[in-house]
Amino acid sequence: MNKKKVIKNIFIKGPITSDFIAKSIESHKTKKTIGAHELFLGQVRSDNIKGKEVVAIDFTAQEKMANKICHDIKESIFDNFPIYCMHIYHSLGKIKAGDVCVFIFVSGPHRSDIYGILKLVLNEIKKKASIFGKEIFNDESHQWKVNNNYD
Amino acid sequence: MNKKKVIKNIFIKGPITSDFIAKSIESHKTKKTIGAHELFLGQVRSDNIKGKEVVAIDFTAQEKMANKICHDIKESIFDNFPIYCMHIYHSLGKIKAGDVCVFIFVSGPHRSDIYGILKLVLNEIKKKASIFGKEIFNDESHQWKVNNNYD
Amino acid sequence: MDYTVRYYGQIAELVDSNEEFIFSEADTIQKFIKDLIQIHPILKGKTFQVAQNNQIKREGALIRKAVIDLLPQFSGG
Amino acid sequence: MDYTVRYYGQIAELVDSNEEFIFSEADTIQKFIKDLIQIHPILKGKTFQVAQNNQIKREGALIRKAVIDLLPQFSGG
Repeated sequence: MNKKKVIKNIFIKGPITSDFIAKSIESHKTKKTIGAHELFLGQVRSDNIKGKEVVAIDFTAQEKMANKICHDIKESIFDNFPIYCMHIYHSLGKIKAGDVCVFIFVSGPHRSDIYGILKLVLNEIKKKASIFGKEIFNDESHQWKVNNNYD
Repeated sequence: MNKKKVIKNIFIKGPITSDFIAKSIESHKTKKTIGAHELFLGQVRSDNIKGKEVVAIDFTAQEKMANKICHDIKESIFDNFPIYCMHIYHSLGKIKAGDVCVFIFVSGPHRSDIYGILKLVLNEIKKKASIFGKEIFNDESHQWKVNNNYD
Repeated sequence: MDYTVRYYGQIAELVDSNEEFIFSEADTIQKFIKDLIQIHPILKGKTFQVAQNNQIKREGALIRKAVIDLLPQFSGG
Repeated sequence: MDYTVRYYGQIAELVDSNEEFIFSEADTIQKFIKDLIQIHPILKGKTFQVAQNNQIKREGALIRKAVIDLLPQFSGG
């Protein structure tokens, strides 16, 4: 499950559909040593900023660098936790409010093996992955997304 | 989203399908103040116990009590965390290794609002919900599941 | 009094039944458990909890006409 | 030297381009940034990082013929 040599492409053009997530869950049914999964889903939130409403986030990236960083993040998790699988996906392009733009999936033998990992991985992605979000408002103006420690 | 007066039925006959999980995710797309979801999935693990392999867990329950306890657990989470939605599902009947038997789903405005909640809720369910698991081996013998703090 | 007694999990397996009607003069949980173990000696020393009206009851009076649930250790999740 | 320079996010918006070919005698990151700001004064005081061969470089020699990426603050997730 852990093919350390291959750098996977985390990027998906457009939103991450519930169908995609379902297929990802389904593909783990054959791995019968897994007892626990945790999934994080980041959904584009329709924030209200100075009376204007966020209707979408347009994501771009330096894809190669971001893929390498996510690969390194995964490696470091595999080195430090007894997990079986980890997957990271991130959207590119204009993702509407209500749609999912980030999907992190971790699986291990017991629940205690996977707690806290989603938080760790997402923090690392937000800090280190060369991805850029442009928040688009309902009046077609925009602002550049700024990451913080809680959002 | 938080209908405190209604005690929901957490039980699903048979495994929790990835299709069911997908529909549950999909139903949150209209809730545009949500920014972060976390999902816990418990999968029946094919443990090897003294040379015998677990092929399924057969779940039974005192359903009314378990539903009430899960309702109380949810209430206490809503009282203590700024989340928007929480759903708990548990299988009844014979669930094969590789199939999902527990599904906990929590959603909130920011990622920092929902961290740690899955762990808390699952611990409470394992301790307090009147659900009983019978581990069935490949030779058709069985043993009664015993919960611990990590599994 | 005739009590409807429901058994769950390993307890149901031990007494080989999910539900029984048990006549008992007992008016407290403790006395009822004594009677029950006389009927089902296999339950002696076993761990279980008693519930009535969907509430766990550790001691005190039995509620007349309410079903009695016998619950072994929980092992959901 | 002709350098291929790629711009991302807000930086691309500021210079109104995703990719440019820039002639510069600079042989270090610092010197190159100086040249760049002369060409695009709007970048003065802006926060960005420079990468070559998909590696962030804070200082030191420029790699000849390698594309230069100009990356504003990350805001994925």
